Amino acid sequence: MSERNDDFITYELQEFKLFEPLFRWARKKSLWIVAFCTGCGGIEMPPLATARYDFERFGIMPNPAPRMGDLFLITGYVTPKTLKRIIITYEMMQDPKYVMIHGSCPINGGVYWDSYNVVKQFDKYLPVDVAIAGCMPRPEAVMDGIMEIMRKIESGKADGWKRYRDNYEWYKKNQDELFGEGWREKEGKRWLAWI
Amino acid sequence: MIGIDWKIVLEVIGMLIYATFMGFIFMGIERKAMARIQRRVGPPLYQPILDTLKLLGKKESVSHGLIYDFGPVFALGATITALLFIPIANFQLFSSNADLIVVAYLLEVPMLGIMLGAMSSGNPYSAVGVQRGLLTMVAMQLPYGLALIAIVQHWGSFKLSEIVALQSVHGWSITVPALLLAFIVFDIVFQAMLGLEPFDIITAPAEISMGPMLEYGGKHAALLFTQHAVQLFAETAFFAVLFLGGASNLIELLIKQIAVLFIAIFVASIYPRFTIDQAAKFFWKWPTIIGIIAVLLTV
Amino acid sequence: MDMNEKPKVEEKAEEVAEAPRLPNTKEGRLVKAILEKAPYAEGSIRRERRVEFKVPADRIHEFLEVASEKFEILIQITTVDWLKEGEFELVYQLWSVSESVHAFVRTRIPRENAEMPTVMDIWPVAETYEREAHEFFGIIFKGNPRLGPFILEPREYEKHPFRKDFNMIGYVKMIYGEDFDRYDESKTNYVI
Amino acid sequence: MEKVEVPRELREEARKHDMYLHPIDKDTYELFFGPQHMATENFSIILKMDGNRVEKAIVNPGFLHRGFEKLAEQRPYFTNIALLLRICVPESDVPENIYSMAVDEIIGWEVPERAIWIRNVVLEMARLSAWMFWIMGFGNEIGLYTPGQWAVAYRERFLRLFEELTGGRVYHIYTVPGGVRRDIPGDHWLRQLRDTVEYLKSKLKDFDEILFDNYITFERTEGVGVMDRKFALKHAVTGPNLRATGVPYDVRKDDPYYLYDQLDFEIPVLKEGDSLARVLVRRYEIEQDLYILEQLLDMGPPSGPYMVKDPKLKNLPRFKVPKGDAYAHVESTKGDFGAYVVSDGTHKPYRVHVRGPSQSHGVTVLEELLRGARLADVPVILKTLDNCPPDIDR
Repeated sequence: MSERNDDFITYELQEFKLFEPLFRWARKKSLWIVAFCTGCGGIEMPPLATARYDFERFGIMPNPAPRMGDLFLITGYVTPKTLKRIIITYEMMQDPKYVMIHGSCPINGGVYWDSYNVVKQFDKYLPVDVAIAGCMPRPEAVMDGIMEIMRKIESGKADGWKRYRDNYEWYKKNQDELFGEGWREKEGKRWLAWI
Repeated sequence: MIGIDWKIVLEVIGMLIYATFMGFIFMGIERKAMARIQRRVGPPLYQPILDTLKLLGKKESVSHGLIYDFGPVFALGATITALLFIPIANFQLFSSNADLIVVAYLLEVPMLGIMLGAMSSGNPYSAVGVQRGLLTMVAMQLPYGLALIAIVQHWGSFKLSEIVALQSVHGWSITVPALLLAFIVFDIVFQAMLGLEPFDIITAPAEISMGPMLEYGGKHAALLFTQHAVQLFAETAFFAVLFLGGASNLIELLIKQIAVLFIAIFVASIYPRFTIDQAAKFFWKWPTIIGIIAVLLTV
Repeated sequence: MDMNEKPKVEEKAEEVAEAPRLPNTKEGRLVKAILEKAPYAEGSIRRERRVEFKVPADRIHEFLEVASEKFEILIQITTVDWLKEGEFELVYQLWSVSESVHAFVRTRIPRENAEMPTVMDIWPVAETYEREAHEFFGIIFKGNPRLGPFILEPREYEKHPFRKDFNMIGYVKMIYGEDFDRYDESKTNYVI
Repeated sequence: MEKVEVPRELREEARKHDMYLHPIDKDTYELFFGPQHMATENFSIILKMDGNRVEKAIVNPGFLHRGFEKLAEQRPYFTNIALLLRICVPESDVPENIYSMAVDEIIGWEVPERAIWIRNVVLEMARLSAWMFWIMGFGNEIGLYTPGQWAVAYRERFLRLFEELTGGRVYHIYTVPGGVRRDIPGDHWLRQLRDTVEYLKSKLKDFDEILFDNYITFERTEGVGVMDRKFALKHAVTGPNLRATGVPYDVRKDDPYYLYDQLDFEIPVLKEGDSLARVLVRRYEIEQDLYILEQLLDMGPPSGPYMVKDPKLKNLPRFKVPKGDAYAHVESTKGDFGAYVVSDGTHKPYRVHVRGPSQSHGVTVLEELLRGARLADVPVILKTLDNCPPDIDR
């Protein structure tokens, strides 16, 4: 456990090792969500942001710019067409970044378990830090998931971004199996000027 | 050889730290007050500090070259320079006979810095944001200048410390009818300077998703946040100095700054966003007319 | 198939019994007016505010042009894949705003190399419906310039997944791996 | 370890080839509007921009396609309720109702009066909560966040009532062929509903002051995205968007279902056909929906069973529906929402085709209206058409 934490720090920012607890506290308290409504779970985002649940109390707010985002909420089922965009957006986000999947569908397909156009196991393609089951998960459950991510960040266990770097070949192999070789160059080039 | 005056150096450093800190708190107040209007609890007041810290702790993976890195630094430098020209409770590092003009235009330079960086990032949304930003700047120059001319003509001085001194003798600027009009004009322009509705055309999250800020992340964004905090402090202080009689101590200044800030927040939370052409038309219509009346009244 | 015989049976009964009854209702008048202009079609009334036409596939464009005078809105184009008969049934669903009547215009085309004329020139919105029908069933609408992958990605588009002979479970296993089967406890039946 | 970020050489190459603004010719560039964008909800529009104007817009849907209609063919009739309601997320009762109505018609069931009353109340509540959601969406697009925040908080009141009635917040799985799944919890629920309606009625003027009567809202929407009556009919525009062009077509009046022929309400119609007209029509419809709910509450639930009595219902998974087909549609907040169900006599539907209103609003109409619009008008047009991407993709 402690060994893993040390590794985490050295990997991350050697020059700021001293301030690491401070940064962790700041990261925990200021999770910006990438505004990408990937599925029907997006409908529970406005209630979360408004009077009854109000996640801005905890410093969480949606941000349209993926470069500034920390938390990627996969809100509901993911189709292959969306997954391409999700992967590109995820790679645009800057480390450290966290992924929370929201609802049963990204976990195992949910009600769309036999659909030809829904990705069944999301964690094959991108690393996941916290998963919330249910369809639709209640806002309380989402808040609970976010608290879980906060706890994980504080203890240094939210290391999805690091796993993605370490096991990039494996993730890339799965992605290529689904989309075919060279999909980034072929299609990503059209979406993003700098790819 | 001129010896370094350590007292001034310490004062400058202290002032910068104070301004940055208070600027962050102002940003927190902005978010908190908006949340209260929207019937929410809202984030804690120190939330922007946490955001900036977090952004500082991020690993930067992309850079778009030297200009991209230089933009935020340029913006921050210009803001700090502007701050040092403003008389903040008897402290003013730089002073010249025409520091009003200097401050007024130094406060617009940061925008150019951001634009510089955003343009070199190559994102089309950023490019659209930059175009909008430049057009807004052009549009607001006229009423902005008119309001300043009214102030200068009435008090007969380009020197900020003199304007403060005169106000302490003759009463605040807004008690003069002509300058009250100038105050209204300045307040409308102020909304655009802070990038709040109805003039948040530059960032417009639903249209161009943050515009120039879209490509910035990590440490660049942290620098821009710091810059925004200092600028918020400097602009509110400038406003308070010009129209609310300046201040003799920091507490008085703080109260006036927060009062100014709250006007901006209330306006921002009840008005939607203009489009860029409507904003330009708007600026050249009512604020300009009121500004001309204010100038004519002060002659 | 019984499904398609049913309206025919009704019709035969209606032709005898309904002929004097047609003018009484607005539906009856509407069907009569259209059938006068398009004698090749068969028309019937299903219930209040629902009428039905059966049109041969080669005259569908002609018929819809006639019908579009009364029926302003093309609500949707439904394709039904009758696998056993080797036919696609296209149901053009029309709505008349002035008369408040919904019409099914049915036509049948063979399943192999299915081709239809486009009705984009009558209702521009048909472009979307036809793109969809093309994508999911592989029907080619001649004259529609935008046929091709629309909602699906090219790989699924080639399979035309809504066809009845598209083996969904097999395809899903091929694409996403085999480790998600949902059997009951004895592993005999799929649980849905 | 392979680096995740884009290698510098590729970026340099992109710079060399001047791919930065995707130049098509001298002044135009391509802008990808969505799916990662605040305004579009996982829906993408490719805009060919000429300066600030849209020269051409190409809609690229399909990010939410799950193959509902194919899945519905694999599942028994009653299980499909839990599947099909996911087509329209903001008002999930609409797909439940149209599917149930169509199946009822095929079987020939007379749905009990009490069930009809409950279904009608549920539909109207769904409409109101969808309106509240729309206020948020529209406010956010034009940069006014305050009314949206209030509206979503008011929507929570309806969700709470839904929760007590059905057990679900967003997805209710409540209306089933033959009636509804459970009875009304009790009189206190009706009282609470009436209180909520009264409360919302008293709050409507707040929205007027801040959003619908705002000078800048008028500026932003007037003359934006204009369509005329003929265009709207040819493009199968329905719902409030059609009524904003002067056609008084409302399914509730023209093809009355449930209790609508006994209710007294008006259809707001405006002639201008621009975004402002669409906004105002929706504003008046909120009022009418509150009025309808009040009438329904005055009427009170009829006594009797809430589900048909049929011995076949004992074995739901094997429940067989006779051969036939039926089309049923209701008026949702977005427009005419219809379902066409074909049965071949087995326990699974042979074909289910759902017609979402955004199928026409979100593709051809949107492409036509966006041509020549300013970039800032794109979200306004999107939201005043009330485009709902899952309708298109399904």
